[in-house]
Amino acid sequence: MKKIINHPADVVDEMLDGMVYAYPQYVRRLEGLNVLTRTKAPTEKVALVSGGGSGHEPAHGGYVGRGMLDAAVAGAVFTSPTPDQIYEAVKAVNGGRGVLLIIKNYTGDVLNFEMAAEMADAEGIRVEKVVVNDDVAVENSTFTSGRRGIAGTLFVHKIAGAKAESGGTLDEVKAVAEKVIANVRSMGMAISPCTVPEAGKPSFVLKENEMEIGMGIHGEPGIQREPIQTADRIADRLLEKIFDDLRLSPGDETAVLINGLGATPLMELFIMNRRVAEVFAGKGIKIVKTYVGNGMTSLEMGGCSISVLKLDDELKQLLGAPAETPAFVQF
Amino acid sequence: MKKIINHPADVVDEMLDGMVYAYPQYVRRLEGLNVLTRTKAPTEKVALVSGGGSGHEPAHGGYVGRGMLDAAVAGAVFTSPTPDQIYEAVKAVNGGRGVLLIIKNYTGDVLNFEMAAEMADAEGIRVEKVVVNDDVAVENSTFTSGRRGIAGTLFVHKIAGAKAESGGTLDEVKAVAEKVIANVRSMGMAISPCTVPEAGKPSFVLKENEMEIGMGIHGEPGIQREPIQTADRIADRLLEKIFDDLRLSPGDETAVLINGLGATPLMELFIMNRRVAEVFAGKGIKIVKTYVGNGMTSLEMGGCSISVLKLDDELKQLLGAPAETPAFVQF
Amino acid sequence: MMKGSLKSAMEEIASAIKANKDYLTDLDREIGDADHGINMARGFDAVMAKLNSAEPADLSSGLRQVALTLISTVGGASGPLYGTAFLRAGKTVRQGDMLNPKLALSMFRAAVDGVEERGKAEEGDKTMVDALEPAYRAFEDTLKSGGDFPECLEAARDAAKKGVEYTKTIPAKKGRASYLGERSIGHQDPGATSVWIILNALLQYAQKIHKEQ
Amino acid sequence: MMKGSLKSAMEEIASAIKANKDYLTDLDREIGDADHGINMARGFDAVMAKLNSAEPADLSSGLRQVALTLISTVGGASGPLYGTAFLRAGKTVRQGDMLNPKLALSMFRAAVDGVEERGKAEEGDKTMVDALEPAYRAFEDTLKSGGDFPECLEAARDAAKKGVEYTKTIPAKKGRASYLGERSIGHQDPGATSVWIILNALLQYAQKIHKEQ
Ligand SMILES: Nc1ncnc2c1ncn2[C@@H]1O[C@H](COP(=O)(O)OP(=O)(O)O)[C@@H](O)[C@H]1O
Ligand SMILES: Nc1ncnc2c1ncn2[C@@H]1O[C@H](COP(=O)(O)OP(=O)(O)O)[C@@H](O)[C@H]1O
Ligand SMILES: [Mg+2]
Ligand SMILES: [Mg+2]
Ligand SMILES: [Mg+2]
Ligand SMILES: [Mg+2]
Repeated sequence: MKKIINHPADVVDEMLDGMVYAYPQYVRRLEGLNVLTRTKAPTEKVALVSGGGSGHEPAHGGYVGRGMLDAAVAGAVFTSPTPDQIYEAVKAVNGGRGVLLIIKNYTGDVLNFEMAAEMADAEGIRVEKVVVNDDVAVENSTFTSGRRGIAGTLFVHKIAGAKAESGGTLDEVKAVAEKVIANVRSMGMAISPCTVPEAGKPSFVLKENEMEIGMGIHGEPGIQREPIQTADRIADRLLEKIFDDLRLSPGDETAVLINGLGATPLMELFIMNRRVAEVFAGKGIKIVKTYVGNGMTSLEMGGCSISVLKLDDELKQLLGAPAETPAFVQF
Repeated sequence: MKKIINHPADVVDEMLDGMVYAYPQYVRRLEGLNVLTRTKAPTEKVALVSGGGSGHEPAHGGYVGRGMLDAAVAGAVFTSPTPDQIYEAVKAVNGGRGVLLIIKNYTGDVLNFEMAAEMADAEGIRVEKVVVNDDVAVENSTFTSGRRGIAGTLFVHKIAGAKAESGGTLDEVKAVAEKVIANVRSMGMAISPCTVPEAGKPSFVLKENEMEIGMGIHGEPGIQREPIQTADRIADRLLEKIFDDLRLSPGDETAVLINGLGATPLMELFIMNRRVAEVFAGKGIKIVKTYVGNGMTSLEMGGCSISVLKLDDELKQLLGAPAETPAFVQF
Repeated sequence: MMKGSLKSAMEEIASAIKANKDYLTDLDREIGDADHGINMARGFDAVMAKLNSAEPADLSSGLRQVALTLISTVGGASGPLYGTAFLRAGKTVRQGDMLNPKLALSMFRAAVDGVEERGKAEEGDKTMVDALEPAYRAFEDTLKSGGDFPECLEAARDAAKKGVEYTKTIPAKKGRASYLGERSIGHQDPGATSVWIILNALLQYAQKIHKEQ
Repeated sequence: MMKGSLKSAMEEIASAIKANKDYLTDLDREIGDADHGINMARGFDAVMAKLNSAEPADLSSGLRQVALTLISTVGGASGPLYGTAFLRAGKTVRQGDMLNPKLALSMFRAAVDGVEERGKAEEGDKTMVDALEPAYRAFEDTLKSGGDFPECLEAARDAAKKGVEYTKTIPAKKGRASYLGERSIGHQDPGATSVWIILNALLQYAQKIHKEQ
């Protein structure tokens, strides 16, 4: 394992300090905890708390700031944070109008956030939660854990964040978050693995000509391993699954995120985006806004995901609203 | 070679289309050329043109927009663009107040931009050029090609861009660009190589425990190969060389860029930044602004560079000025 | 186990988990995210640090401390699940209660119920429940037919092992491995495996105590 | 070479460059950025496409076309340098001039001067100049002592080869390899190597023409 780190056990702690040193104008760290909150805590607004395992940087600390999250809780690498940390985050940012927890659908995240919510509840803090499950690679079924939450989560942060910033109530913020979740679909793929620092070896091994389709963001295997194809065929492949699940008609408006998983050159993401834009144009579906970059990564995994969000007027307006965080600035 | 591309010969062309599809609000492509210019061409200002080989994304097209560049010219991967393309870019963005070429110090870039300048000159367009040479890894000497230009170039784009936006004359814009160049120093390192798509194999091979110190941004070998060390020692190592060359005193104000080379997790860049911030604090040198991210990459190379810019009041104000480009937004 | 202490029992578990850290992580690499051993080791290290800093007053408060420590250090799916198991087991014990096989049986039941309530998994979902449920039944049966503590634990451990083997034959329906669907068949569930390792450690411990008496 | 044409001469060069594309790129990987062969092949492919689309009126305008095509397709350091070389060589030829060894000598000098002016390198800097200068001197000497065209070119090529070998023994002072300092010693300069390949291709061509006459 080759990494630019000090000790594998210290990566999360040192990374959080490094983030605070870099962006003191946006984030500060709760003393002794793996929680970043806004430097200037807004009062009188619904607070948004998200988080998850580390290794997805800039998620989630990079999205703490005006117009997005109020706090982000960082677990060990690829391991959901613990309830006590989440609970401290909730307490720190609760301004009296309630707190929304934005959770990605993994058993670990759901259980830990749930326990934190119970703790907050016991203290009389009003907490609601939404669970993001945008990954169409995974079959949905009431008998299983359901679909995973991946990069589409960023649209939830952005839009629910804008709603909260504009003075929405907890119920309203939750409702718009649910609306995003109902309208966002993603799917990813990988061509090279990542290595959890404490594990010391790659989470999977691909042959020189193989790719993994339906890849998650924790180095979990995808749904299928197959020979690598051209960027255009990969984009078609991912979009096909997305379109199977998210019905879109000519004239519909969407936002698209081409997300790099950590080691994918931006060049390749743009080549993917070219195909995506052409496929959408061919179908007469409008892309109102495109984001390309490493928004939610998987350490140094090579690969990417496509997320598509179907917009209505409310979502469009909130997506376009200003935001100012370490990883996302828009005016 | 494993990449998310279509054909190796098409990567630059398709990437540029993908960028324009993603950011129509910021950039457009000159018909038939590998040149991106601002979508809304400002008139009545000095125009800034930069560029270089492709593979450094988001450089340079990602910095075209308000407050930074007016045009970026993309060569083949890691190969300086040709004079005809640069000349077309100059013609397209010249608004009558002259054009500044921002060149990184590589023989190829210097020669091709020089020829383009001669062509523009012959057409009566006033062109000036600055050559960025921030890489302290390379010994400077009048008998050699001098130091390379690497990630510190982004400070030149930002600050000269702000000066031009504020109405500065060509001489003033050139002067402030020269001031940045005189005050910025960088140094990089790599732990894993990159592969030029058309070459098909990695530009160098490192053993499992090796790193390359003084790495450039084209897969060129660095100045020394040695056993990999901790992030803290690496940061110390790079800073030492930078401080040897850029004399800083307690109380001095600086801006810092921790730049990822393409495959380095943001986590690792933040761990580097933690050490950098602590070293600066120890010396009593102020960091007014920190940037962390993949600002100037080398395809999927693993590694990073540190750039330090010594500020005065003028540089500080211009660095803080607003900018809005695909890869850099600041208000 | 009368002469035993919670601390020495937990020591036995902690060292077994440590010894199997890479094994559990490797299992999780196959069908999960390669962290189960790391998570468990971090948790039980913290438990030992906690118990070493101040020995708990009694079994009930000791188990509560173990539970809260696991909850606040393990993370992932296994943290809340094991945490809930120890929390519920602790709640079953009244202040001053001494451990005996009958009490252990109701603690065991409470723990398994806790895991199932939290995780909403049932047998056949390829989770730790596939080791816990058969282990509980074997413990119960052995106790009913007059077995002593070590015998009950031995039966429980062996049943857990069978449950672990069973997980190899089924697709996962809960937890991270469920995303793999049919591809998870043939792989052994890491959480079921850690249940078996813990029961084995408890058995080792009970046998030691038994001999000493 | 009287019966020859610029197009067929360039064809000989283009195919030699193509055949050595990987070789030149591999050399550049050692001390540069692994693109010299790719750059040169792209350039000479474009040159052939250009010359095939419309045969130039005469040698002078043909060389100008070759130069402009190289300048607009090669990029990097070698593009402007080879472009300037062909541009200057072309300027030496007056309209209607037929190629002869004496004219070739002054074209050669003009080309080398062009490279040196643009690149500001001199012999011993480990660049294409280290092949060009000795090659020019050998051409000149052979011509002075009465050699014919193929003989002049053969001497030039052999001298270029020696220059290529010499580049292995010195550190680079110009171009990308100069960043390596002493580490560049032991490696052969890619640009000097492509000079040698081009001269060899020209020799092959001249020998063919010579035989035909
Ligand atoms: N819903 C559930 N109910 C019971 N056990 C579960 C459930 N989900 C996961 N598990 C157990 O947790 C184990 C994984 O634990 P761990 O790797 O530490 O957490 P994570 O999956 O969050 O990385 C699985 O092997 C499985 O036995
Ligand atoms: N200043 C110079 N003068 C003459 N030749 C040079 C100079 N700089 C570089 N070269 C030649 O160019 C060659 C490299 O060409 P190429 O790889 O195509 O360009 P780049 O270095 O821009 O990638 C070197 O091997 C060297 O012979
Ligand atoms: Mg996990
Ligand atoms: Mg090059
Ligand atoms: Mg796991
Ligand atoms: Mg080169």
